[in-house]
Amino acid sequence: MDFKERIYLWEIVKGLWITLRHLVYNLFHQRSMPTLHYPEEQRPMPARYRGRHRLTQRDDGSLKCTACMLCATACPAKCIYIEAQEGLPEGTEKRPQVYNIDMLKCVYCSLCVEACPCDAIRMDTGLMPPPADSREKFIYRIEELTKYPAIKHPNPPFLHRCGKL
Amino acid sequence: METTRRSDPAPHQGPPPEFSRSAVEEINRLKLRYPTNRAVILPALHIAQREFGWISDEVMALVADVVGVPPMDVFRCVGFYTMYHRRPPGKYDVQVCTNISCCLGGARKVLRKVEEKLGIKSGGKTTDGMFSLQEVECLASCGTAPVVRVNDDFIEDLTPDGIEELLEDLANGGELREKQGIHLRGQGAEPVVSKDLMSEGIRGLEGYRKLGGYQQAERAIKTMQPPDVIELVKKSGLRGRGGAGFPAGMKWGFIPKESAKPKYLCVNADEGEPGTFKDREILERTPHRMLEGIVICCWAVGIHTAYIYIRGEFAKGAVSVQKALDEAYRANLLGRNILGTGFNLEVTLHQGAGAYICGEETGLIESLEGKPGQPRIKPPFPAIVGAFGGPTVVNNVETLAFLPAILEKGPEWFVGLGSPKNSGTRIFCVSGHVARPGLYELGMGVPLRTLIYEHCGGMKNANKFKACFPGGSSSPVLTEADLDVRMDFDSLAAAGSMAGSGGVIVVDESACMVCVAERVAGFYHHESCGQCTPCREGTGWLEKILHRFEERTAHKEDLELLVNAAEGMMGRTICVLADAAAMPVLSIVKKFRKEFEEHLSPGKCEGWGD
Amino acid sequence: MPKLTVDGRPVEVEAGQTVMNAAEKLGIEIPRFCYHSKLPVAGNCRMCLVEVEKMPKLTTSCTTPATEGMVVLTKSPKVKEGQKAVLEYLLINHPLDCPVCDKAGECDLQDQYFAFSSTPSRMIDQKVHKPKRIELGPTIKLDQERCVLCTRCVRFLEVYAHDHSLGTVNRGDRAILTVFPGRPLDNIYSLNTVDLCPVGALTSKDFRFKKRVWFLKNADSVCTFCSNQCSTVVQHDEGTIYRILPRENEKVNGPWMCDTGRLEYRFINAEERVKCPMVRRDEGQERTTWREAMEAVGAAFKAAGSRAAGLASPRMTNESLFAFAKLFVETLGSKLAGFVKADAGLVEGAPADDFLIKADKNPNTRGAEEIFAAWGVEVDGARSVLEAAEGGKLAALLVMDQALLERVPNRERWLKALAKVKFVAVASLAENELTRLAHVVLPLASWAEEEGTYTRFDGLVQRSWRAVPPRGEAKDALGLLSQVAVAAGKQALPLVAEAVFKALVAKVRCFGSLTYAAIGKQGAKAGSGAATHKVEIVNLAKDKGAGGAEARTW
Amino acid sequence: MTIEIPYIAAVLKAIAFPVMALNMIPVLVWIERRGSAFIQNRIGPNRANIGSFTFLGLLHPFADAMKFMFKEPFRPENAHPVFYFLAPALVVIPSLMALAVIPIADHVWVQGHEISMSVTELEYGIAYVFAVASIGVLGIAIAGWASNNKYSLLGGIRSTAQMISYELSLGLSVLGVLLIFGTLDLNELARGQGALLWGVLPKWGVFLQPVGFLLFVVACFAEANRLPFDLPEGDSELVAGYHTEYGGFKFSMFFMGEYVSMVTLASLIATLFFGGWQVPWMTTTALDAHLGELGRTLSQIAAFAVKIGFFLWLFIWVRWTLPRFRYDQLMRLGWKVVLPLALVNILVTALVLLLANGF
Repeated sequence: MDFKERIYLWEIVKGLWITLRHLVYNLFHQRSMPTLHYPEEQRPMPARYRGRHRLTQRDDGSLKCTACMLCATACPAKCIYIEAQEGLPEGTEKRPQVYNIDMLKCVYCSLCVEACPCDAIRMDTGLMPPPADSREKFIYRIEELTKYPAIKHPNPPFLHRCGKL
Repeated sequence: METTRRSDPAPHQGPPPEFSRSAVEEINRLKLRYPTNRAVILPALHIAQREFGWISDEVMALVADVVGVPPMDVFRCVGFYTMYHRRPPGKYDVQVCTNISCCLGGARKVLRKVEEKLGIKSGGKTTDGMFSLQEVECLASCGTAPVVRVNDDFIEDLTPDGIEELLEDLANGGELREKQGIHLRGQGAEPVVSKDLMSEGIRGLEGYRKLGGYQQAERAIKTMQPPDVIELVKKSGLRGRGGAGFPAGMKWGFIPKESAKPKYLCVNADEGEPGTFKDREILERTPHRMLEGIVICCWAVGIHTAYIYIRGEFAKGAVSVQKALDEAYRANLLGRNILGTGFNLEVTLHQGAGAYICGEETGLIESLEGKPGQPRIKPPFPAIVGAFGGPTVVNNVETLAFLPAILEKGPEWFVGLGSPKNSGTRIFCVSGHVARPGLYELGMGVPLRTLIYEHCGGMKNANKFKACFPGGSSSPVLTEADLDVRMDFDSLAAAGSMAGSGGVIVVDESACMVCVAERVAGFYHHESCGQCTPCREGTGWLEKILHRFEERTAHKEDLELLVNAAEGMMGRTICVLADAAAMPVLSIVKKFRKEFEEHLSPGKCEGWGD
Repeated sequence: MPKLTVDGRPVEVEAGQTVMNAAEKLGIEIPRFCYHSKLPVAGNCRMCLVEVEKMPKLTTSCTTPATEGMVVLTKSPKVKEGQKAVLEYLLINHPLDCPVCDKAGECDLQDQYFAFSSTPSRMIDQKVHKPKRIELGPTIKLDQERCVLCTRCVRFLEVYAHDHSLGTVNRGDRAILTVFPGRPLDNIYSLNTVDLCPVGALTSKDFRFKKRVWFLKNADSVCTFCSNQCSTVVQHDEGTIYRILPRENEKVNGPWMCDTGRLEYRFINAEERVKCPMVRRDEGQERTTWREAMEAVGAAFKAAGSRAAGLASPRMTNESLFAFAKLFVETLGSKLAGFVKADAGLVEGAPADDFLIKADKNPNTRGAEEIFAAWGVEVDGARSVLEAAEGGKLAALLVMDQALLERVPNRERWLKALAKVKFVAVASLAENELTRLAHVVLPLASWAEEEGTYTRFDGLVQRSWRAVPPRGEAKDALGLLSQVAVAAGKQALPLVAEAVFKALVAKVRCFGSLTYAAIGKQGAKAGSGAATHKVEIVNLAKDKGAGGAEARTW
Repeated sequence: MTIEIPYIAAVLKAIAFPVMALNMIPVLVWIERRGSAFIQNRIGPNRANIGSFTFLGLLHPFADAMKFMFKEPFRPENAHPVFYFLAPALVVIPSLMALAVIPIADHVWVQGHEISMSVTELEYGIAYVFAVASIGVLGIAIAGWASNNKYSLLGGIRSTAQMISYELSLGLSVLGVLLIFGTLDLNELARGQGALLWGVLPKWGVFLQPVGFLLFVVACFAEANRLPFDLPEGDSELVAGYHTEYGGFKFSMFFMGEYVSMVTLASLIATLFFGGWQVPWMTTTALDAHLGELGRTLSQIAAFAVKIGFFLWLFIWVRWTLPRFRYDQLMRLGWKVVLPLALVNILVTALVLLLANGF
């Protein structure tokens, strides 16, 4: 640092000048500021945005999930809890009885989606979990996980090979 | 491709089944003929099927109860052997052989005709219950192909018109009559076995006696010591005619002289190799020659119990052999104190129930013991631990039938008939595209060209020769370049093939080798016992890949895959069935690669020339 | 004693041993499906192929006898190629439904595929489909598609359980494993077939879909269902036990175990267990705190003085029994203590057999006898307690294990006598008649929730580790007994099992100089040299050769 | 009239001045938030509304105030029962008290009474400001200690050390000005800066004492605990420093204290170095002549407002420009730079004065 820099003052003035420039510029260009007036204005979700989980269903409305627990195994936050049961005679051998995701624990890494061999879980609702006033309400059960449809994209996100076991 | 499982039965209807008195008595009599109850399962099931028409779950339980074995043992046999009906067959059970020789002879056309006529597919049954249709594997009537078996009767030398007539006749209440073609077509200068086949009236004991029958057996027991007999047979160089060509005398020599457990002789009359139909002829027309061979063998090895394991399909052969046995027993040629010599020999006829693998010696032993015919691990070899735990000799029918003549005329004479180290004559079963298919008893060293062009009258319709299985469908194929090979064990082995059971299947240029390979693979897929992994899974895979070639939906990589899949099976299983499945396919792919490559592009396959 | 070399390393094996045995002796791993050291050899999976010098083809090491001078290669390129081929064939028709297959994670086929093949499938044709989800019997479900037809299960049932209900039917790739129609597999040893199954074909209905195996943690334990004391592994996760598997112990159970023992964990997980102390008030039992309960117990025992008595259970560990005897003889100064022996005739379920199950359903009868004798408690101490109770001479009684009286012949007499006792405290797992007449019920930890040792009927001392924490407020026996001592105004008893065991060894002669380290996982006997129970190895020749005899004896 | 005008005026001033100062807080908060937002290319608070009017986000500070007032008052379990509550008051009261001597215009005459435009006019005014302002640090230290929280305690300790370091410089740096004008009375100081220097420049302290001015501004920042000197709070290191455990109204008192001291310090800077209420180049007499007394007073108030407005803005501006010092840097600056410079500055000033005015 040379002397000019060591006494700071000039540097401080330079700094002040920069911030002032921003201030003044923005004062007169408020419209071009990048801020969005959420929730009135919303940015379109990117195709691979990781929102709330969704359990996909077959055409007949049954869950694609076979309760293989690979998602629960892959989950780094241990937020997925599954209890399996015998499948229906016409369906897969195994199906979930309980499928809970604790949204408070979830880190939205989407490893569960990657681990799923059946394309049974996706994070394509584009939704964030809404606030709730108890921990209990952040545990999403099958009903919540099947409630929301996927957001539509012009180009669908990558699709897994759907396991026909 | 067969997808139905034999274990899936039709539901049982009506009151619980009960055996008739005579059936129970018969079963109880049978129990005395075997050291274990379990061995009675197969015969008992035959009796049950005769009584009830088919084998329901309840019948299985009944059989288990009467025989005195766990029901599972019965179930395993019913599941394993194809001849036990798991659902009621029609009044006429039409079994169309679609193995190679028959297919070469136009069996597909026949099958299509039957399907069209009856309006059912293989495995089906007409609504009126008159006919049921099955596609079956080789019925040992290759020289008279195509063949259809209706119930127990063979209708040979069929044509599509012929089958149509037959079915109409049967449908109109006509009587079922067996129609056999001509089997024996020719013989060399000194026929040994086939001379009987030519002479009428030989079937009975009297006829056989007239030709000097049983004199050699009597001479052996009365004048020769067992080791001398073995020595003589060794000297004659008689090699097993079943397939492997193992010297018979040497095999006998392996049997321990003293054994805590009884020793057994198992006669391998389970002739199942596609292209082979010689034993059937011997069994039906000269059973006494085989019986004499049995007596000689048992004397030589010191055996007192022999079983003739006859193929289930050979109903007529079984009748003929049983008749011969009864005659022999009556004449004290068998049983206790034979001809007053103090030598005891009990011979029992044991019917198989439709499993190619029971032609393998340990598979045969397992089957004889009342188990599924799944080959055993060797060692121990049957000569040490065989049937019912005792030392066991397993010999082919034809091999045994040579014995009386060898004893009569001496080993040197026998050696002179063949080529070096391959002494004697053998019965070649020629089928496929030759002018005169049939049985030919010729010296072992006869060249293939001579066999086809001189004895068999050349190729059918004077077509061009394309390929030939020299020893049944499990032998690698020979091409035109190999036509001069001698048909003995060693020469064929040197030519990269094998003499096998003597079933020579000739293929002319009209046939598609891909289809031939597919058919061969299909047969082994059907017959794999399901024990060893590579064979159980590999045979089916081979068929599926070849099927795709036939359908022209195969990919370029499939050729390599096919070779790979076949090579992977070889030498990695308990018995050689996997090798038998892989070898012909490999040889066909190797020698007719171009045809496979042609099948990669879309087009129409000539298939079986029809 | 043939000498041979395997992978260049010399080894000497006993005559009659196979190449597989020789390789195992050297610690060389050879993959296998059908081979099992305790079963007759079948040699059908063809996975254990090895190359033997001077043999043209690869040969299965499980069937090839080791002979003098043999040179065996287990990792040559030829062998590797063979293993790869066999695995490829195995997987041709094997459904790839690992995600829903319960075996995934402990599946031999999975493991060996990754270890010896790891090549993608070339099979593009339709697989052979077979029935799935078949109820094979009350304990087992079968998936015929997954079955690799190794016949381990069939062989086990035939050889050990003398049960011919399983078998392979049909041939070729249509072959299936099945039972005779309408005759389910119902055998007390049936679940061993699930352990034996190298794939997910046979699955235990009890464990099916309960947990993926990779979540499970293991705790070595001892089965307390009967006095055979099979060595077990308790598999648990998050405080809940999911299954019990046999742990290989040549001296005790080999690798086998009975179904009853396997399902014995259920009562530990049960919701109906006594989870907190209870006190009898006017209208029956009421929940209370440990403090209050112990105050009541303390007051009663203080007042009782030498009229206090105790009943121990031969289901308790050696350590607990020792502490129990110490509590009464030394701390409380009462000689009225004993343990209640079970009467075999009254036990429900399987009677004794010649394989594993023993008549005495209490695991530690011998230990109890030895320890009580060392403390000078009379052999028939329980009878004295009973008589004293009948005479109204007892002021306070501590009963360990509520199930104590369920297996005695004179049960009614006991209950009547106990009703006369002024104060009865019952340490209990569950509620029953005995706890209902108790003044105080104390929640007791189960065998899986405490540490300790058990003495087998033949004198083998086995160690059991704690698998899960006690349910609710339950305490292990050592802790509970110590609390009683403290409540009665005496010195606390030691709480650590190992410390108690040291004291036990010092006091009880017949434990010799055993230590926890010496007992280890396989157990140890105080005196050496005594013959141990051995599971026989049945070889192929014996089985197949004796085909006839086998059918007749059925 | 029975009540004397001066008394009425004193009461009015005593009410008006703190009210004015406190009312500046929401405005300052709004300016700070919106200003920082614009500096950072954001829009800033704009959601609070009455009907559909958001008043450019001005309602947010009021909403905040409401929120602070209605939040649940609580005390951490082990906090000191008395000092915990005392601390916020100790912060906010002295900062309000310091305002008492700041004049916002020259004296006015009401019915013959001369009334100063500060709450009170003290001859030792500047000394009073320093005396009172330094009590504020006690509040911070007590808050840090009484919260029974390690972060709070650290914040309190930091604050104490910082105050010791910079209060000295603060006092020393103004000595030059005081020497020049020879008075401690802030009104006198302002009045003294009405003259012209060399007939061109207003005789403001900043021109006479540029070094003193710089040092004083630096010390002021330190005194106000504002960035780059907000080590007692140090959000990223100490959670929120001394007020970690405070919420609701108590927290808002710390908040108010900070802003009021900003006002005080800005006023001091203006008064000491920028002529206070002086309108440049226009003396009170001249303004009186042109605008009348009311006009003069209003224009002086306006001039003062502009000046302190600028310095308040400077406080905010700097905060969103500079990063926080590291603690050792803070100490080095205080003891090794500011203090020696201030001493040198006094020496030089005194020498110059001595030379200029003769001995």
